[in-house]
Order: sequence, then structure tokens, then C-alpha cells
Amino acid sequence: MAQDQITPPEMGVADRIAAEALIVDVGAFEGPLDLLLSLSRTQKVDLRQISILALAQQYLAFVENARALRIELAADYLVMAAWLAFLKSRLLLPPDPTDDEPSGADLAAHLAFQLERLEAMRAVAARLMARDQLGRDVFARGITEDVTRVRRISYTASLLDLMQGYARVRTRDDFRPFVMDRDNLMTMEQALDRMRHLIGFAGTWTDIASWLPGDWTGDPVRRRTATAATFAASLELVKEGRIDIRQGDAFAPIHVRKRAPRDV
Amino acid sequence: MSEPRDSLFEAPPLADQERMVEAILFATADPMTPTQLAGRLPHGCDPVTALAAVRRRYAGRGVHLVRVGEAWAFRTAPDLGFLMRHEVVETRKLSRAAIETLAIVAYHQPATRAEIEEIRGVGVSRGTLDQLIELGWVRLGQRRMSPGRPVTFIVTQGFLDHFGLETARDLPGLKELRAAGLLDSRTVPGTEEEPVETQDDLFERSPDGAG
Amino acid sequence: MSEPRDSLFEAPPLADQERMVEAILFATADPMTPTQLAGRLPHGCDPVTALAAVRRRYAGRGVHLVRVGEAWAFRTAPDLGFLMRHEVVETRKLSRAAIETLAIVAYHQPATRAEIEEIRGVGVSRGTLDQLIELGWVRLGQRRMSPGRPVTFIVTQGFLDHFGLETARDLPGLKELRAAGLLDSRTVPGTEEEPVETQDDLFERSPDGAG
Repeated sequence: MAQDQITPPEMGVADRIAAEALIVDVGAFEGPLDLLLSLSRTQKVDLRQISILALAQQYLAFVENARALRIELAADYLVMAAWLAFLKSRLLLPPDPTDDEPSGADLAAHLAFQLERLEAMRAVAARLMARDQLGRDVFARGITEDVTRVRRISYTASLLDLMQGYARVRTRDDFRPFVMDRDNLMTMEQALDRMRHLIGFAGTWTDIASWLPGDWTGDPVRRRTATAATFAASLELVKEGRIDIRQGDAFAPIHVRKRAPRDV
Repeated sequence: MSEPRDSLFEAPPLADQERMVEAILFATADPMTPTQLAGRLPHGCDPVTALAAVRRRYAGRGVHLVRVGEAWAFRTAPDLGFLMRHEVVETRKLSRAAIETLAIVAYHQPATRAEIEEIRGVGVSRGTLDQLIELGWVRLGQRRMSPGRPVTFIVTQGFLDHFGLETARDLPGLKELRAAGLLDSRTVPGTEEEPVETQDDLFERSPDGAG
Repeated sequence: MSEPRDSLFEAPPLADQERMVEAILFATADPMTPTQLAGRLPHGCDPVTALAAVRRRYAGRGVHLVRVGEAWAFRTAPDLGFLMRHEVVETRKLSRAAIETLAIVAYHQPATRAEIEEIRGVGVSRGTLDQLIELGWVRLGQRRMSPGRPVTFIVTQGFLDHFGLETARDLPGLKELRAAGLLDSRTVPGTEEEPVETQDDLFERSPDGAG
């Protein structure tokens, strides 16, 4: 591209040297816009009066130089070069009134705006970092007193607890009131109790198999009773309108999720 | 022997020294001695005078300058300590051991520790009785007039209030517990309720017995 | 503490409220909002009035009461920072990319990642925003109501606190940038016109207009 105009007449020797110097540390630039901003400084004018045409030529010269020196340029530098070559041609040609495309002047104005904005953001970033900073210039309290959470535990027991406790003691050797040996049976009440606590966290569809307590999943007998109880409890919660339940297919996993409050 | 520094830098006015001491003590993580302060302050400052001024300024405020050994630190005014506490009352059920011990004391008072252990069939940890005493539900009664003169435990008015009882005699006996379905009815013969015999004078004074 | 009941009906005198606010804010390093203060103060207190009184009292002292967004905190006076060299915690130096990204988020907030990239002319690496979020200076704002509903980034109270800003409207040079049109979102000529609500609602909601 633009092979015949490697050294445009507007560009003096000093500028060329400056452009070549830039090539040495191309890695120091954060992309083509950063490089363009750097190049624009050689024009020594307010960015609002900058000649985008001259800048485009400087950039293209930079890219050509880099090629001559066999410096590998990242793709976005080449994309920018292509775009600036296009912009340059638009700026040099008289505008075509039948053309729908934006004019060269519009495109140049936008590029100038981008450069000015980037420079402005750099300037305010520097002002921001120069402010008094907490922990460097200004300090917070060194000895903080956390609010101590005093946990006052109030123990309660009801008369019934007391009487049952006594009955338990007095009859311990003889029999156990209200106790049946069913270690390997999970009741629906147990499952329901467990689910009521956990259901609040089930915002998304969850396999009910994952609801089984850990100690009920090993032994097949325990797993079976836990599954049945959990399923029955799920149906109960559906009836109460607290969860939704679904099964994709026969014998497919059964999923439940919390019903959103608005749906109730 | 005045150093050249003295003539070059004059110490800041006392008002500024006071501000400096204030800022340093605010920001440091540890109390600071006057010597440590002097090391931080510009040359020629007098930390002791500045500390006294800061102390006066904060007198009666929400924060005080207090002395901690040789050092000084800002601390919350003692009367405002309550602002630094957030009380959370957590209700917990009494443990089974505590419930049973309490029940035994209530039904058998005054009861010695040995008696409680005999009835429960297991040892009673010191902590359990301590907890009940701390809760204000159990207190020490008169020593038993038996060898070793062991202490006895009785229930308190606080206990009666909490459980809504007029007296401990209002507690239902085993027969009533059974009638209420609290005990399985298949009682092994020979274990009929015997609280009355083990009972203390409180129960014995009761007109209607223990049921 | 002696009569918590009284406080339910009668607020403490303003002088006491002032002491309490002083004590609470002295005890913490984090800014507190009037609402948070009200939660800690006895019932019926007016934290806003008390804060104003405390602020006046500390004007010109070595420690100031400063506003941080909606919240308030005690901070050492900026002119005394030199005394606190010992307290300076060495922080990792921010990269140029991070500093610029932070400034762009602050001045253009809420800003999408695409907008940040458009202004800087290079991609924003994931780590840059992560670092700013980890520092507690940037957080996610509401999603932009434009195609793809991109997430936006905004600055936090921690950012204001760190840089000593009362509000985001106090950012240095903000007025000039806006007057120069440098905060407008302009698209490349000839491309699709984006909805113009790229501009930040934080500033627009500001009662005092251009800030």
C-alpha cells in the first residue's frame, strides 16, 4: 500500500527520525491508537487542530519502516494502516455527492475525537492517581473495635420436656416410650422436615436424588426408603405450592425446584 | 550543645503538635509512648505537652485519650461501650442431661448429687448442675443430715415461674404421666411409682400426695 | 444500658448523640451510612444532625469527618500524611492499563467493556477488570438495555473512599470533560447509531446538574 509515498513531502527528516525511533519500542505501545496519539505529539498542536492527513501519513510511514526493518507488527496495526490509507484517499479526493459513505472529513473528525478523548482520559487518570490516597496520604482508624456480637443464650425447656425427661429416667430400665427400632426407615416427616429447610436454596432444577442425606445413600435399603420418603415429601411440597416438580421421561431423574413467590 | 537542626527548623506551634499527635494516635495500630511519638513528630516537638492538650480536648467526648502503661491510645468512652456490643439472644433447648437432672431435682427435692446419679443411672457432670444453677432454676438446699453431710439441690421460684407451676407438688406423678400418654402403658410390674417414699417433706406436706 | 426502656421513648440529648456517633465512627475503619448509624444508636436518634455536629467539631483538627458517597468516616487530615509513613501499606503498583481502565469506568460510568475498549483502542484483558474489582474500586452495574444486554461497570464507595471523593461528581476535571463533549458517546460515522443512553445515569440523576 502507498508504496510511492513512503516519505511524504510534509514529513521532515526530524519527523522521520522520530518515527523510526518509535519503531524500536513498538511493544511499548498499547495498540495503534496509542501509537497515533504519540505520533500526533510531533505536530505540536492542540489535538483539535491536528492534521489527520499528516497523521495518517506518519502512521503509514511508520508501518512501512517497520516492514523495511522486518519488525513483526500485530494485526491490528495493519488493520489501522489499511483504514488510514483509505481515509487518506478520501481526504485527498473531492467528495462524491452521490456517495452514501461518510465523508473523509467526518471520519477524520471522529479519529481526532478518539485521540482527544484518550488523551483526556490519560490526563484525568493522572490527576486521579495524584490525589491523596487512603493508606498513603490519608489514614483510617488504626485500632478498630469490632462490634462484638454478644450471644446471650437463653435456654428453654417446657413442662412437657421436663415431664418426658422424668418419665424417661424413671422408666429407662423397663422400656423406652415412643421409640421403635426403625433405623433403616426414613419417614416422610423426616424427609419433609429436611426438605423444608433446604428448599429455599433450590432456585434451579435439582435432581431429588441429590436431596438424600449423605448417610442414607450407601446401603441400598436405606437409599430406597430415603428416596421414597423424599419423593413423597416432594409431592407434599408441590401440593403446598412451594415447589415445582418434573420428570422428563419414564424412569428419568425427577427434578424439583423452589416455586418463585410470584407464581404462588 | 545545640544541633544545627535546631536553628534550621523551628518546632511547629503547639496547636499543630496537638493535631499531629491526634492524627498519629488515630491512625496507628498500637498505643504509643511519648518517646515513640517524638520519633514521628518533627524535630523539637514536645509530645508530653501535646498529649496533655489532646487529652483535655477529648475529655467528656465519645472517645477518650487513655494511658495504657507508658503508652497512649484513643478508646471509646466507657459509658458508650454498649454501642460496641450487639446483643443477639439465641434460644436453645436444654440438653437431655440437664432436663433429666432438673426433672429429678424437681420430683425428688431436696436431692443430693448421689441420689440424682442413682436415679439417672449415669454420673451427673458438675457442668450440668452448674448450668441449672446459673439458669436460676436450681439452688443449693440444706445439707443432708447423713454421713458426709452432702449438699442437696432444690428448685427455685424462678423454676416454678418458668414452668408455670404454683409449687413443685403440682408436677404430675408417674400415673398421671401414663394417663396422659407420656409413658407407655406396658409398665413392667413392680416398678409402680415410688416417688412418694423417696419424697421429701415438701411433697409429704402435700395434701393430695403425688398421685 | 441501665435503662434500655427509656431509650425506646425518649432520644438522648443531641450532645450525647454526637458523642455516640463519634464513638461508633472512631471504632471502625469503614465509612458508615446514617442508616447504619441509626441501627446502632438508641431509638429516636437523628444521625444526620449528629454527623453535622461532629463534622463541625473536627473541622481543622488532625482527624476529619469526611463524606464518602452516602457514608461518613474519620480520616486523618491530608496535610499530616507525612507523619504516617510507618502506616503506609505498600500496595502493588497498578499497571497503566488498570489506571486508565479505572479512570474510564469512573468518568463514563456505567461503562461496558466494549466502551472501555473503544476509548483505549485496545482490548481489556480480563485480569485488569478483575484486579480493579478485587481492589474494591469497581463493581458490576446494571446490564445495559441494548442488544446483548452487556454488563456495565461502575465505581464503588471504596473507590470514593480511597481517592477522597465525596461523590462521583467530584471527580477532577469532570466538568471540563463534559463541556468539551469528551464524555459523549460518539459512534464511528456511518455505523449503526447506538441508543444514546450510554451516558451514565448516576450523573444525570444528580440534582445539581453538571456536577
